[in-house]
Amino acid sequence: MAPVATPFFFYLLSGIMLIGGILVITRKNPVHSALALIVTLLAQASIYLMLYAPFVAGVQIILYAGGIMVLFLFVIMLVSIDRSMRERQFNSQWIPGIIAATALGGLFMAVFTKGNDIFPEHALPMVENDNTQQIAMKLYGQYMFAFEIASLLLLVAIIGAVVMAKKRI
Amino acid sequence: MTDQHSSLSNLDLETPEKPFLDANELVINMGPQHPATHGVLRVILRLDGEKVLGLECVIGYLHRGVEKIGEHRTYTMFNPYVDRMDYVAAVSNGLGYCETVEKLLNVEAPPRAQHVRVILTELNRIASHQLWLGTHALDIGAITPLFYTFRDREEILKIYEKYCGARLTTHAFRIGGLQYETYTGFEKEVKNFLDFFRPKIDEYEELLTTNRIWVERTKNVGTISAQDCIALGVTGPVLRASGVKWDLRKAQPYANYKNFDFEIPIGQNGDTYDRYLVRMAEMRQSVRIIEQAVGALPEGPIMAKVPKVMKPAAGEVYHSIEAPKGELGYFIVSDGSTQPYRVRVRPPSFVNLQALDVMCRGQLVADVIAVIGTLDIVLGEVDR
Amino acid sequence: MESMLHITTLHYLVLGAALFLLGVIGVLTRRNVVIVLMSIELILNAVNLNLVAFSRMWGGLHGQVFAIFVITDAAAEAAVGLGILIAFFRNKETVNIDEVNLLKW
Amino acid sequence: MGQILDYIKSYLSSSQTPGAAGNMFWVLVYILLVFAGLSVAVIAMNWLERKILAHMQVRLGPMRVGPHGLMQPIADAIKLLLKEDIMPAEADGLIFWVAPFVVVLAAFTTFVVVPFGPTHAITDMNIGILFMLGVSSLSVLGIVMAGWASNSHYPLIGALRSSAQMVSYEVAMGLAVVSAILMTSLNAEGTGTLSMIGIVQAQLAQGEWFIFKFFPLGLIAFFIFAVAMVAETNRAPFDLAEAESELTAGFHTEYSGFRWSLFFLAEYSAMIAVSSIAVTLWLGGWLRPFPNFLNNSTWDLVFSLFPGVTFLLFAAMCFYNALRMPKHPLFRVQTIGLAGFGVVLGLIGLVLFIPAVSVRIQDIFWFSAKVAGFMYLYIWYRGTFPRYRFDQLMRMGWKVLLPMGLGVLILTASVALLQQKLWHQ
Repeated sequence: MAPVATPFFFYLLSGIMLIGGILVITRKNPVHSALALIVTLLAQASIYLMLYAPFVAGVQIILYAGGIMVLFLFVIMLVSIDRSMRERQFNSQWIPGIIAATALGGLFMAVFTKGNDIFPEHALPMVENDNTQQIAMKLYGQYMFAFEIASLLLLVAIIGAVVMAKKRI
Repeated sequence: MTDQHSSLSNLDLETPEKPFLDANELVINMGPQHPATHGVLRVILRLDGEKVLGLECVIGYLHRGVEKIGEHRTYTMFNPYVDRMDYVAAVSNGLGYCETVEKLLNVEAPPRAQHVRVILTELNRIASHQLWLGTHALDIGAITPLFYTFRDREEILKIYEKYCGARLTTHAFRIGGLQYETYTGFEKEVKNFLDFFRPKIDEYEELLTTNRIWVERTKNVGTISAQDCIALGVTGPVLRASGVKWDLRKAQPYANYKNFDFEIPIGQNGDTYDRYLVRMAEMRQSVRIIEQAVGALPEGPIMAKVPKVMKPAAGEVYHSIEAPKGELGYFIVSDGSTQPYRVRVRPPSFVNLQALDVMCRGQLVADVIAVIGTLDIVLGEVDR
Repeated sequence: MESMLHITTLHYLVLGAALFLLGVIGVLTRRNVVIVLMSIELILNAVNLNLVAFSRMWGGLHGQVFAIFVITDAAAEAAVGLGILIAFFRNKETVNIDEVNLLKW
Repeated sequence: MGQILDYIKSYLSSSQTPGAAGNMFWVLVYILLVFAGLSVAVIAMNWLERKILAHMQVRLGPMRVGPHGLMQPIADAIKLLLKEDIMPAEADGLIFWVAPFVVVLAAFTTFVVVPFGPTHAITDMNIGILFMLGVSSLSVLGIVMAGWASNSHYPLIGALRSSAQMVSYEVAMGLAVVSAILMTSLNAEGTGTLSMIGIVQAQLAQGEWFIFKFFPLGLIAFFIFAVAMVAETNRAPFDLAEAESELTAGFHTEYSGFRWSLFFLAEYSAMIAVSSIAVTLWLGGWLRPFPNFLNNSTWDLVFSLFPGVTFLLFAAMCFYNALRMPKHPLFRVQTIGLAGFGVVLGLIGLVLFIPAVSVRIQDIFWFSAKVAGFMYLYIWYRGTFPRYRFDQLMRMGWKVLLPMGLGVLILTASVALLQQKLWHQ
């Protein structure tokens, strides 16, 4: 199924994403931030669909919105946020931070304007129908080693998280 | 155990609010308006996460001063008041009171009255256990047994209603015997009930006894040792589930229990599951007793000779019976007048409730509900 | 206007860059560790967006496979990060990142 | 004009779902149909649950509103809509307001890919099952939001419990699903599919439902899913989040009126959604019994009669009960109402006998019948089981179902590999 009304959806979704992103970094209440982030992630999943990447979109919804963000919300509810909400929200180095970010933004702008014509005019054709199968072939063929390393990383992360969070082991 | 109790008395209820995770202790309040506390019991729980460190019961929300009322009523007039203590086992309460006063008066109820008393009291034991089973299962999440037990309890209440006109607070017995002769067809109806009820116990057991979830929820939950039981004065099925073969019907036979052949079911582990099994077995034993009593119901008078105005000689008497919930004792001091000088009740629920703390320590919050259920308390009796 | 309506790879890249910047600003300026971690998630997502956009551009799937790896990585990072946060909160009763100064005596 | 007509007609001759064919008109029609059908199903489920549970518990259940309480759900709905919508003073307004909608959206969106028949689905996605699991996992967010925004202890604990529970059981559920998906790849090309329609077609092509595949591996996977889906929907015996005796009502304690009814709607549609997954993955989806074995035209005819006969049976039940109604003037309205309901059901049944209709309706009928079986199971569980304790629930999820799921997955993969090897020799 070819994407319909691409420009409309692109601008709609990118608007949602940017507003969500801004809300994430400006809200006082971490729960609101987390919810804004979830909206951003879901919009991004839709953008993946527009980019012929349905599997990545599905993984994004399941893992990010359904998994990681629930973890975030859990932790926010466990740590008491009342005190931190009454305190100063931005740290003392916010001016250098903003300057550094602006510089980075300038760099991006420069790269994009200078390198505008290195991208091909039209995207190369891509079959969507067996996207999942193709990704599976890649993951279990070419990227087998990386895949195993990733699983090892997850194992380490699980153990690390348990060790960190458990009161008494 | 003593230091356990002293630590409980130091329970600091004024703990300032701490962050959720950091707090080693969390004090929460359960009740008095909580669906699982069987009335107006208030439990203050000291928690570490979900683990119970200790708890304190706050009682008295249903206090009506039954004992004090007794000092201002004649012996006959006080009789209906005792029904209002353990209102799900009103007949047992009445039996205990009547027998105590009879002991004080030195009269004995005639054999026929004794037989009818045994029948009605054992029916009452079944009714009380049924109510316990239904609400206990409901607390643990099984809703169906409640309706089954209420359906079957209804048959017992019908017998009561036909016998004395009341269903719950029956006031079935009088000092010295019975007021009413049994109605026509009483024996047949009781027999019918027994035939009806025997398969029903199997039905309850089928729903619960081997149910994995039920076993997991009740095994090793609220365990209490025999020593602790005795030290705390716990009686009744709770004591018997811990392995102590103590039943006043056998140990100090009253009424004419010594004429009947029955067994005292006991458990081994003293956990909630054993208490459940013991009570189920007790229902079967009650059926056995009633069967014998109905089969050998003697003819004769139903009332002993008691004076219209009772003036027992000055003195004191303690008499206790095996109520469905444990030892129900009455201590009456007479000063020779028409009114008792002092009435004191030893309510099984009140004494058994003391064990709640011991049974709940180290368990989870969800278990507290199971344990309150398994103790089978009636707040009317705890608070009196 | 024409270039606005014809969505090319560059559009996605600009969006990704904007998200990345938002994430960087969040990481550099906020005090609350939870929000800093969320900003890191924003950054990782911006990277993912670029990867998938490039994957679309070249018609291959390597970018998408890499995006999946990045998501895995993000999950691991979030789990460990939040674990550290809880341990930290338990000790200092704060979630402010500029109070993590145990090494700076 | 004719073009539009053709556009609308095109679906009837198409072998694709309207969404996959890009037919927006029919997509819209299907969305409306699914939405309406789901609402009716939830209403019916509400009545059936109360009735069936009541009869299990030697009660009658609702009897007053309409004959045999048939109008009770409607009365309840009106009551809920008219109730005051209370928001706690200290609640987080926006999140409190949004949370029920998130839950409902998550529950309803899953139905986009549910295949009621080879062409009866809103759309057929390449990542169908992944989409379904993903979107249904979003309802956790709504629950957490509701619990947190209520700013009260019981809802917060309830929300934490139910979200922990849902996240844990999703793992076991995913493993069971993967082992079923693995079975779809047992064809000559060796490629499986995640598409819901593709999964059912794979079962048709392989000639057996996946529950019987590699006996008992398919059955075990199905069992894992069947347990996990009860936990996933927070129903008895895993209804700790709503344990009345412990937490009053869990995450929706502070909700009332319309918004509470949204949670109710979401719970029941989530139940239907997960049952649909189970039916699609293991019980052959829309396939009628023995589609390969009894496949001559006589059997086709016999099985096509089932929908109509079922409705006629319902109608007969209505008439029988109308006859049993007390013959008292006060009951006249109820008797007529019940008989009228029977007439409506009977008419529907008769319409379903028309070949053109029954051919199209058949798939939907078989699918719904299988889902209805699961719905009955849900009610049955509620009537029979006590409630698990939280630590037992977690232990069951992580220490029983998860290893079991892993084992089944590995075994399925090995057996499938072996079969593939034999195939190529």
